[in-house]
Amino acid sequence: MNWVVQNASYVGDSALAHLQLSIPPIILSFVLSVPLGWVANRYRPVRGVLLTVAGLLYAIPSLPLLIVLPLFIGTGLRSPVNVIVVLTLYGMALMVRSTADALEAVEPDVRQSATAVGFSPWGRFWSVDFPLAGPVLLAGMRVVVVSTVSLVTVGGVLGVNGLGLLFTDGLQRAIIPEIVTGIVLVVVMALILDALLVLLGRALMPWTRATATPSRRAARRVLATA
Amino acid sequence: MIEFRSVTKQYPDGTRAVEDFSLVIPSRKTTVFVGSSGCGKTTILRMINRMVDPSSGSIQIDGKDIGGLEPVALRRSIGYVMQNSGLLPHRKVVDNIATVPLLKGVKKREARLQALELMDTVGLDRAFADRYPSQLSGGQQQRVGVARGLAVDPNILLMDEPFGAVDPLVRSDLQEELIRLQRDLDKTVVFVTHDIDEAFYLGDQVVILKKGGHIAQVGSPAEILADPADDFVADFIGANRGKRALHIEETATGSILVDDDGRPAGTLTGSVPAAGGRAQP
Amino acid sequence: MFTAKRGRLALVGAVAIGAMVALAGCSSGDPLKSGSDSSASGDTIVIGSQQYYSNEIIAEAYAQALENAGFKVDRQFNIGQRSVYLPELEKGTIDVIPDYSGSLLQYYDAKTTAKSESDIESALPDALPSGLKTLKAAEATDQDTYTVTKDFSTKNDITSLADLKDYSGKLVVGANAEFQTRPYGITGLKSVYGATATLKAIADSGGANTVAALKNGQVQLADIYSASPAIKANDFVSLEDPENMILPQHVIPVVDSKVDSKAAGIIEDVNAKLTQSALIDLNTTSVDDKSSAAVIAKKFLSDTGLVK
Amino acid sequence: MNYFGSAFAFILDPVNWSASEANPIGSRLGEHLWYTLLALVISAAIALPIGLLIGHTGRGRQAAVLISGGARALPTLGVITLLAVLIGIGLRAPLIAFVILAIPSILAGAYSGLEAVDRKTIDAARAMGMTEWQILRQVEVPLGLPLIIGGLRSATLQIVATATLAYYVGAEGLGSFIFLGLGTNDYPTTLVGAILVVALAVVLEIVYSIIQRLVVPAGVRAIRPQNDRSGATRSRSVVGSPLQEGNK
Repeated sequence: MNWVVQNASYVGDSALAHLQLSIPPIILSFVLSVPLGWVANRYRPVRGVLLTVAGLLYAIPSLPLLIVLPLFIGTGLRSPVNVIVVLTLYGMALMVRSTADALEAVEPDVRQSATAVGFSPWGRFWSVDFPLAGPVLLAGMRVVVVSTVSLVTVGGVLGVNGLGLLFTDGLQRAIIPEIVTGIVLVVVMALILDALLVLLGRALMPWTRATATPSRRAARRVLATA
Repeated sequence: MIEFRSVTKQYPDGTRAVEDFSLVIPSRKTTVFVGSSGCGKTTILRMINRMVDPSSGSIQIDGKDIGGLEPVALRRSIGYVMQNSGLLPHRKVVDNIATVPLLKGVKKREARLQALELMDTVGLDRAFADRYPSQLSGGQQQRVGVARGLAVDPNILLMDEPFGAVDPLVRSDLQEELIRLQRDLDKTVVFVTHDIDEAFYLGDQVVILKKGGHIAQVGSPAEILADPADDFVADFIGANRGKRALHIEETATGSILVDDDGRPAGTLTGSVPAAGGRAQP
Repeated sequence: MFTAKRGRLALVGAVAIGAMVALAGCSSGDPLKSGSDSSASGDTIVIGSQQYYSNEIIAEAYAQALENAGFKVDRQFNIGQRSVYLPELEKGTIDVIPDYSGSLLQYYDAKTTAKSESDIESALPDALPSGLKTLKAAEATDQDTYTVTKDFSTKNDITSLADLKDYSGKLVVGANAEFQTRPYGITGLKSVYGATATLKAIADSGGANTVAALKNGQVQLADIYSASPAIKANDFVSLEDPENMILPQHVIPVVDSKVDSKAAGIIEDVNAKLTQSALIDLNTTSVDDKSSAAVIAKKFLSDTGLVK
Repeated sequence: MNYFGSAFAFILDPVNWSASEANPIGSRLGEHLWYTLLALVISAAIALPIGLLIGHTGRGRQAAVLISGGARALPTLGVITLLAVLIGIGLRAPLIAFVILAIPSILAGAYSGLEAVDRKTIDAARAMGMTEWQILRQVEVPLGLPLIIGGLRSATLQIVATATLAYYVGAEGLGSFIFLGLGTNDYPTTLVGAILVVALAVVLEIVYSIIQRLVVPAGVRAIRPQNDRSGATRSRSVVGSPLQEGNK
């Protein structure tokens, strides 16, 4: 505890930097995954390809990806853009599959009746498919949030600001409170962002609390296979 | 003989599904519990094989209190058929039928052979033996369910709305089949349904239940039809209206039976009842 | 009902985009600065440091001394590798970083034949790319050592790297991963001293895990920097290097040539006070008291009278 | 990319696989696989029984959800670092970290796999006279296999990708190429590590799809689509997503 008090501003700066690196990839991976997930759900042959690519992307260890990616996008190794792009890719690897699953879990009856009452395909997607896929999308995003916040720490090995620095420095000087502080803050940050996401989900999808939809099952599957 | 003695089932939240229920179910007859949903009929049925244990009271089978029996052994000695068949989707038809004998340690060959015979018994083509349940129609699945219930040659066969989910045509096939089976096999059948027509068609003894497992009336279909115990029963069996309220009409070619709406429902055969008014008020 | 939902979705979108814009704005702000928008020009001096607590203390000392003299300083600490920060120096996004003479030379001239500190310092000006220069090196050196336990040293009568080739047992060196291929690492040990050793990679730069591994016998040799407090604290023996295989690593500031002479002078003043024992003291304080670089550097500057 | 060329050339050169090399590909690959399997077996031994118990009884789910939610958030690098400082270098520290990493997926796969089984099927099995153990073994596990294996599969993928960090604290594995390359500014060497990890992941993915095909009963595959759709009619489907409940 002593260590934390003495180094409060360092810890605070690292936590802030960590948060700033975590949020953009979370939002970007959602925004970019929805269209891709839609394509994957709509065009069956594409689905296999997209989901396989997404799966393999997730298999790339984060550290080498952080090192190699700058070769392609021309950023510096320590650049936040580099970290954000890498984490966005990981987020998409999870979210494209979740989105495809989410859209698939929308009941065909509902979709057909929406078409029957005169929705255009575009209108139907935004008014019916997308909101009804909400719970599964939310479940997917919750995994993305938690894993992103946790992955930002890997940047510490490269000297990217964030709570990961507490690990590398703590290891060199064998300061256990420093490492523990890093771990605790990462977990707390992840859980807070997760809780905020849940609250957001409740505010946006009030209907999900009252009814049981098949999407709940799919939502659970997202977690199991994530 | 199955005997319920003041059986009550109260759930932890305080709701009483069944209250002070007493009844004797005769052997080698079909007893049908009928009532609307939530009347406790399924709970009563499931107490017989200890899928549900009563909160108080006792149940005896042939004079033996089942509360002292091992539930698993008890269940293996009682056939059970449920709505949507409850078949194991990952096992072939023949293996589904042979499930309980295999659990009891019957050799696989023997159990399969027996299962094939049971398929004949319930009127299923043996060609279905190696199919998976999902590859069968609803009616076929239900036959498999019945065959499975009969697999250990139980004295008692419990049937929980077994034909509830099949279309009317198939249902009447299955009902006929059950009557034929019962004639051949002579089991004690306890049957649950919410369909009063089915109850009257299949039951030797019909038990009409009100909410909380209270017995509104017990008797043979004829007794109940002839003399509904109260307005609830009369209303439930539709004695006052529709197809059940038949009266005789004389036509030029002879007497026919006509229902409440004036549609011809059949003819009278055999002796005309002495007091024609019994079937209608 | 549908319009209500659509309204809500629009709101989410707006919030999301707003947040993204806000964050994008933030991320070009101070804590995350990639260096691309700050440069040597202007009055702010950008000081970098390696991802090594000792180096960070030195960088912090430079920073505080400069601040004391009225300079504005931007700290870009904890940069992992030479291959990351030297290019940034060349680009001008970092102005000053404390480096180590031998490794610095090897980075720019892998085939250098320089062995002594004076060789190195005379070779550096030619080796450095234009636009970079070094300031006067400190007395303190923080170089790689092959360090063994006292027990191992006396039992096997090993005090020098030259003694290793006669050792019959297995030799495992605990060191960072790159020790595998460094000229003074596993390959150098073989070619220069004829001793065969294998690497056990421990990525703490001679920190607590390496020390623990050496003490409990998981490794026989450990690459521990010569300014590490662990050597004295554990009564370790650093093996002598008669062939000068390991380059000296005196603390030497690398600076952008555009850094003005007043600032350079202040940095050299700090460096002048950086004796070997002073550096070991700084490192000891860091490991024992677990204080931050800022606290330790501040005390150093006031103790040495550099900042009053 | 030139770097990729040299990385592939390095991998394809048989010399670099031989044991006499300082950093032989074969040994590192073997170690990496060994760490992965070891961590997988240990985490499965812990998480599968618990997950199956939770799925079978329906009890303890909240706690499991909460704990695995927290475990998912644990930064593996931090856990490895902490454990290394506490218990020293070598395989133990990273192994524990990988087990912690793998448990949430396996746990969630196990209990949601069992929960996905139609309640009526289980009810029928019990009514027929199956013991609880028989229900678990003969009904719930075979029917829940797709999700149970799905959990193992994603756990494996995560371990394979993360096992590179073992090298950070004195174990071996493919991380050696990555850290060596990082330390010496040698992109091709780093790429060698990354490429081999991805290749290993691909091979394991293929193995998993073969396993899935072999062990998932034909009847289950035949019913999967409609199984999903009929979810709403099941009593236990009114349970929400696990994380959501955990945070209420």
